[in-house]
Amino acid sequence: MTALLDIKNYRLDIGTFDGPVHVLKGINLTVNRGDTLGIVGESGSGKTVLVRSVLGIGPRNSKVVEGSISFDGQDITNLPEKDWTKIRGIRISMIFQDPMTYLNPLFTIGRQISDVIAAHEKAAGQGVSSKAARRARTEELLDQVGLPNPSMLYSQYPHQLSGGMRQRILIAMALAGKPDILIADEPTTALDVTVQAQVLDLINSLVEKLNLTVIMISHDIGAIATVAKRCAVMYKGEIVEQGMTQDILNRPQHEYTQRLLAAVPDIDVPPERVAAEVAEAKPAKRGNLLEAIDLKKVYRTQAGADFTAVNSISLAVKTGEIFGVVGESGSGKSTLARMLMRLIEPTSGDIIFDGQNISGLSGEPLRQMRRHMQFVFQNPHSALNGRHTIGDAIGEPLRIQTNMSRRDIEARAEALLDIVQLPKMFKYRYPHELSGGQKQRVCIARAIALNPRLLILDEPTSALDISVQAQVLDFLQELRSELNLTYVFISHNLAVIRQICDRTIVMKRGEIVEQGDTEQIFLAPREEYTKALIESGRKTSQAANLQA
Amino acid sequence: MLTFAFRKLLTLVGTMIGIAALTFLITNVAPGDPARLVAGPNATEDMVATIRTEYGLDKSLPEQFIVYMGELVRGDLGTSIVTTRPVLEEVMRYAPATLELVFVAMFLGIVIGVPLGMLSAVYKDGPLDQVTRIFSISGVAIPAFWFGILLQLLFSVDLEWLPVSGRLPLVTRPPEFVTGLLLVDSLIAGNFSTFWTSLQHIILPAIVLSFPCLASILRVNRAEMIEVLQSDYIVAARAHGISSFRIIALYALKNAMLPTLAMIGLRFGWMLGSTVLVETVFDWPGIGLYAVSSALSSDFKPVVGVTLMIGFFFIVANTLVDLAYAWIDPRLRKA
Amino acid sequence: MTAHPMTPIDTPMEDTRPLTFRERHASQIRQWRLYAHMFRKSFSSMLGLSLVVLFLILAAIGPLIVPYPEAASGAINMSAKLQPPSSTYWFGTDEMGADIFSRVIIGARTSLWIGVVITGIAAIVGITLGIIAGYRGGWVRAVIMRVTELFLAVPGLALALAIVAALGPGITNCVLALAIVWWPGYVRLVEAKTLSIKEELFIESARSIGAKTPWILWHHILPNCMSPIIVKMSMDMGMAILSAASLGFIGLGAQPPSPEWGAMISVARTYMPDWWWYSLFPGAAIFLTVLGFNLLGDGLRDILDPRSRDR
Amino acid sequence: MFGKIIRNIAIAGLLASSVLGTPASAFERTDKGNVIVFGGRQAIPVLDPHIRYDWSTRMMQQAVYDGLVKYEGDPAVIKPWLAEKWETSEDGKTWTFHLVKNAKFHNGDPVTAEAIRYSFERGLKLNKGVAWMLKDFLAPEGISVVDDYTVKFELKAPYTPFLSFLPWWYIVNPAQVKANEVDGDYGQKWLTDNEAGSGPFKLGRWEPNVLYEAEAVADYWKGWPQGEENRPAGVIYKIIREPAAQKAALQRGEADIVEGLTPDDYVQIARAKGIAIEDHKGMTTFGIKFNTQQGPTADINLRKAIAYAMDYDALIQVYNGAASLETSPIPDAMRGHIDVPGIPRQDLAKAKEYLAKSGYPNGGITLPYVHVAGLEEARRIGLVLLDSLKPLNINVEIKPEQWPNMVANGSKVETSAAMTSVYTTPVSTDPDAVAYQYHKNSWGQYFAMMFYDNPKVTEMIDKARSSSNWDERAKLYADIQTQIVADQPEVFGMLQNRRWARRDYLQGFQFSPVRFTGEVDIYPLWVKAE
Repeated sequence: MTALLDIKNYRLDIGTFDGPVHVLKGINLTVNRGDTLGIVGESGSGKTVLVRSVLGIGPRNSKVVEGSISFDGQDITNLPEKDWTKIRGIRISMIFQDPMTYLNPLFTIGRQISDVIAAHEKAAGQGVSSKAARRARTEELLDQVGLPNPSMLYSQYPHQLSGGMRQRILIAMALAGKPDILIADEPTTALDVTVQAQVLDLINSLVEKLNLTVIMISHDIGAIATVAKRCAVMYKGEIVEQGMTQDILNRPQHEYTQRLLAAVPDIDVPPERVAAEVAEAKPAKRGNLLEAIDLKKVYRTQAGADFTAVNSISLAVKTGEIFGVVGESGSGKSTLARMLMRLIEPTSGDIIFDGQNISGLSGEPLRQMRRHMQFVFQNPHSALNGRHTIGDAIGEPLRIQTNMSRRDIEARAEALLDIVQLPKMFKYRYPHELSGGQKQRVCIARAIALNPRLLILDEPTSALDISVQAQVLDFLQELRSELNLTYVFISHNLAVIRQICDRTIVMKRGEIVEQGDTEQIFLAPREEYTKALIESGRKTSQAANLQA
Repeated sequence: MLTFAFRKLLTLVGTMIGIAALTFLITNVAPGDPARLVAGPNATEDMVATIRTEYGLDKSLPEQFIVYMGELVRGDLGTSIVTTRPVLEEVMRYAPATLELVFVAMFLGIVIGVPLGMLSAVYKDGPLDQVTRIFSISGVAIPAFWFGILLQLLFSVDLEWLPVSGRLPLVTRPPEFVTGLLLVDSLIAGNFSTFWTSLQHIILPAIVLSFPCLASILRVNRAEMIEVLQSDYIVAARAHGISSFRIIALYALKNAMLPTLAMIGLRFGWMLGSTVLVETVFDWPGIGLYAVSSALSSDFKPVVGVTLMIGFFFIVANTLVDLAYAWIDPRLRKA
Repeated sequence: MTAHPMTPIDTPMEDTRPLTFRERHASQIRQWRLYAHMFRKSFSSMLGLSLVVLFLILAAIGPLIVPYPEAASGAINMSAKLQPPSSTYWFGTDEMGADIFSRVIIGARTSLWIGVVITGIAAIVGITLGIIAGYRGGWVRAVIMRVTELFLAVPGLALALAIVAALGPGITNCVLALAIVWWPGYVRLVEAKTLSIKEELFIESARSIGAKTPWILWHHILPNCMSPIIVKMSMDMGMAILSAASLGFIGLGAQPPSPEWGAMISVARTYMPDWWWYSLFPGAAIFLTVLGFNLLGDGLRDILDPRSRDR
Repeated sequence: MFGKIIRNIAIAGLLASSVLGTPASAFERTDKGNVIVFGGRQAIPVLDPHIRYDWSTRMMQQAVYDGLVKYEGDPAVIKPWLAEKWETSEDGKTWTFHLVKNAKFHNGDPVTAEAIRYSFERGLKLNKGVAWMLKDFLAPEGISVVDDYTVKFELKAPYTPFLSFLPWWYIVNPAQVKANEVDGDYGQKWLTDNEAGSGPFKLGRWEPNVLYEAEAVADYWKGWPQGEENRPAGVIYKIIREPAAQKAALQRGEADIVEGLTPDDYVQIARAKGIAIEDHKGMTTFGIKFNTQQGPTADINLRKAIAYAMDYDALIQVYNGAASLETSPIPDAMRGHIDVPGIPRQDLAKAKEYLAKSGYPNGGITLPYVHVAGLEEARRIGLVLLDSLKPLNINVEIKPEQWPNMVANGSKVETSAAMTSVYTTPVSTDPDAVAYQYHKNSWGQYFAMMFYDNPKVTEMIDKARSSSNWDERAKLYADIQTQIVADQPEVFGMLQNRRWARRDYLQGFQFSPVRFTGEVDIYPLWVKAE
């Protein structure tokens, strides 16, 4: 039996102003009928370019330098556009990462799917079937991906549906042509934890029911392990390791794979190192650095209704601890964090920092207060002004809050770069020239420039790759002990929370569901919601599959 | 929905009053004395004074303003001092000609601009794109009055294909008034030769008027098409095997039409403003020409009236664009 | 750094060699080279740049190179009126016997002045109001935007016509009128841009370190608004010249003997078609200048606006 | 309805090919006969004869209305019209007119003495338009109906030029006007675009700002001079604003006669086949009026210096020769005109001599020159002036103004510019019409922007206008002319020729200098078919 998909020594360059970039460097990959192959890699590894090349929708300005891709015995490396219509979407189809942007917002679900069906029928040379027939087929597909009430969905628009439903619709579209190969490009990344698990379940059940051949790419090893029997690890345009998923997870051969696996925070592993440290510090007398009393934020929606983002939250952060806030998107954790900083005005309630009520401050006193508490934002890509050099960005708090001379600020900026382990040369660079992890370090350097006492970290690692995330988390902990900082750490990732937080609150719809010692919460959750949260986190975590 | 419509209406009325106040004040700060113009060259002071009193020009500016706003609220745009007729009546008489011209120009702009924009987006950076780029920017850059004169010389004087100016030949009686748009009225009346001659008359001014509009529709459509074609859902549509033609002509175009529509609304107002030039060159008896001739005789009530009217049409056009937006974009239907 | 001591980890610089200019500014140099590269690739952008450069050169040295510089100040030579283009009079002569070539070339300076003043006033007023409206929000924004919308609800040319008609014809009034109708465009552009930038994390970040509003406006919002502003200003240079010429054509703009192109056409149109050169050359001058600024602006948009950037 | 429209579009498309490129016809032919097309630049906003007059308005008024008398010919002569004869009393205060018996209004009503009385009363009471001509001498009560066909005017004081104004007082039908009266407005609203006249034409299509049609009255009471068989079916006055478009329209035969081409156009179009130029010496004087009361130009030596520096030949060249220099303030075609000896001509030596005597011996001043915005020739004369004054080191700032603004500024000494260019067309052939411009009572009027004040001249003007002895008047006017020239209140410019370009088949053109620029008596026009 010949391989269904055979990629041989495939090399691809993308031409840029700075010369060609070698995106894929000699990829060799075979997929047989019935295979489920996972490709793991972090951003920039070339995995998306690879699978898009298989569909003939690779990036512009790209050039195949060497090698070939053949599908079912046919060489499709440089297939003309008109021949692609017989393959694309019919024999090979694809589901995409972000279900919102991949559905056309202006057309109904039914229209989009039945158009795909019509296109396939046309490509197959048979006449396009009637509208009613296509509708029936569409509803059948919608039913197949587990969507309720297909006939109503048919005339709905993408914006009326939830993220999970949209992802199911994309899957339905991909299945419309009864494809030989289904490529899934990060199908769960943009979804909430609980929804992720459902979508992975769906893919698994479809593989079983329809005997699909699946190539799934993801940065999330847990997700790969859930679906794929075989697995390939990509790093900087190369496949560094491939084999059975179980083998790779248990006995990674390549140094990168090992590093990657080690970096994945495990929800079920108690954080020994951190726990030890905390235990050590415990005897010291610790007062409350930050307190929030009955904080509330109510937004008025355009329709005129009130929407309570944060409802009567009280909390106390002790000096020197890492205080975790965990919750799904929409739970109000970001609003809470910004209120603590007075970046958003609370509707009611008090914030007490170091014994001083700061909720009534404004103007100069507020500005003065700001040097003691700093914020690190979720997305380092937009938290830095693209027009300022790194040196300017780090020096900015100093220029605003102190009257240090220009030279002193320069020197201090260099010192700060040192602290965050970046070369001094970087002060002349611009943000877009830095990687995500480097940018987040710059953000941290900026935050600690004024020697604050409290850092509020709003999902500081969620925009970063896993290996980078691990580095940043380690670095944050080092920094805390070096500079005697107190953290409020906000995350949706339970594993990360467990790894570093001393105490944690769990939030849902603006309210605290559960709070207490982190370990306690993880070992013996009291509330149903917390349990469900931990369970779905576990499902996508690597450990679950290793044990399976 | 009702409150939405009501709010829209309220804004419209507010804007109209604002425009009226704005133009009235702007046009009345100057020392011009229209009464003297209409009184005639030899008129004595007391004759000029008669006319001033008749038109309330002897009152102080704030008083005149209050009177004017009072009349305006009652739907009265005042009286032209030169023609002695109510401004509203005159504007209504000239408006159809202008609207007809603008509609035809807009039609040309859309049917040429949208496909060309689409093509140059698809063949981005190709020779066609470069040609349309220079063509479209020329459209914005070319002085309408100059271009109009050149076209007149070429098509009317040299080639004698098209009439020089006006809406109809002299002896042709306009068809029975239904809409005031000659092209439509003549068809309703079944009078084809009138239809044909009025088409011949409208074609040159419409081309001149549509050229800059065509250009910006083309540019916007191109830019949006390029962006839409790079968007995720187009990539997805390709991946699902939908043909390129269908993707471009249906999927991408519909998405790109949204900003294009906004541009069309904007250009509609711009066109109304440009009629002051084009109508002057082509002797097109519309509100633009009326405004120019009134402005040149310091007869300001008509100028304010025309400005208001243009503002009104502009707001109406933009409201239509809003509705079209909601019609195309399901996300806006429920607010 | 008064209240807090330096951080303990204050390591000395390991490499004391001062960086060269090239090294320090490698990022900017690369950026500019990329811009230049992209710009050069586009024929139309280069055409626009050439036209604008030519226009600027003529505006700078025009009076020095023309054969009859006195033609611009109203010298007449009735015996040589309405001569067709020849080796003596490259673009022919006008109805008073003045050399059209000289007048057209010297007119570049008038046009440059018109463009710069209108665009300059409009941009300064518009950017200031726009940035305030966008950042402050609330009633300040409501007031500014209401007024802006009011102006935008009336086509600029119609409003400018009314203003000049009231103020009386003349180049100063014409420029003033156009500046009055021109600024709202900037308000809308800058306000929209500010609104979106305001939501960016780096603004929140600046606030979190205690930056005051003027600092944020000047250091964060304005630089990020600059690309579309530069593009708009480039295009507006052309459009302002065109609008002034349009008013001149109606008879409300620049007045003789000032060598303004629109006013020249206004006179020249009565000499069509038999003395075609009279209106052709000033018209072509307007056209090429406006075309140049627009092509330049379009080219700038391509390289400055990341939306249309490929890589 | 839409289905119908769409079907019709399809049929129109089929017809299209056959109609494309229809050659433009000459004069417009209708089933009733030929329609002459007059292309003009100026609209006719108000037709009411007692409200407004300017050349285009009066041309149409003359077409649809009759006056008691009418100006005809060159030089202009007053001809009996509705009045077949008239007599004046000894003291010159009472005028009695006897009307023709066959005249009738377009609705069939006879033109009676009461109609005459009503029309004059209406004109005086409305106090607009023509009222200024008579209101100082005639009160509404002074008009009386003697019998159905006799009307009597009793003036407040003897006023010799009385008759010379009567051609511009048109007679309206009182019955029609009263029937359309609204709120005692004397039918103003209705007469704006309707007529109640007895003239050779009645109104046809009336599309303001586009075209105005006059249809010939078949049985006009006075008959048609070109003969009933030749008379046109009507005349269309079409607005063509651009000279270039006018020229094109004439060349293509879309218009049969046009006015307002540029001087160069006339020269050029004269060579075209089938086109004739009407070129007549007019009565419109052009002067650059100095503000003699205030500013540098209050200095007579400076005024003289400027007058001697002026390049008069260039004035003629501006009109391509179609003009003649003024030899006196009073135009040549007017009775009482003399060639004033020593009227300044360009003489730089003399100019410098006068300048040396003035308060600005070295020049170095900038004087404004105001002209009506859009008046092409006035602008060009400004350029000539600018060039002429360069040797005196006097700079000229050319300032176009809207007519009302210019007049408003020129109505007061304080706001009047140093130099203002003014074209003046006297409304009658009596020399008083010009001389009175230099009377102190005229201050504030546009033609008196020089604020000329010479008590001697004022006195002579008063004397001349009340005298009924022509010899005495002629002598007085000669002295007046000489004295005015000596005082140099203005640069005496030129009399521009009146010109029209017409198709050569257009016959019956009669020029009369007393009509305004552009104004044509359309009554005798006809088309000679080949």
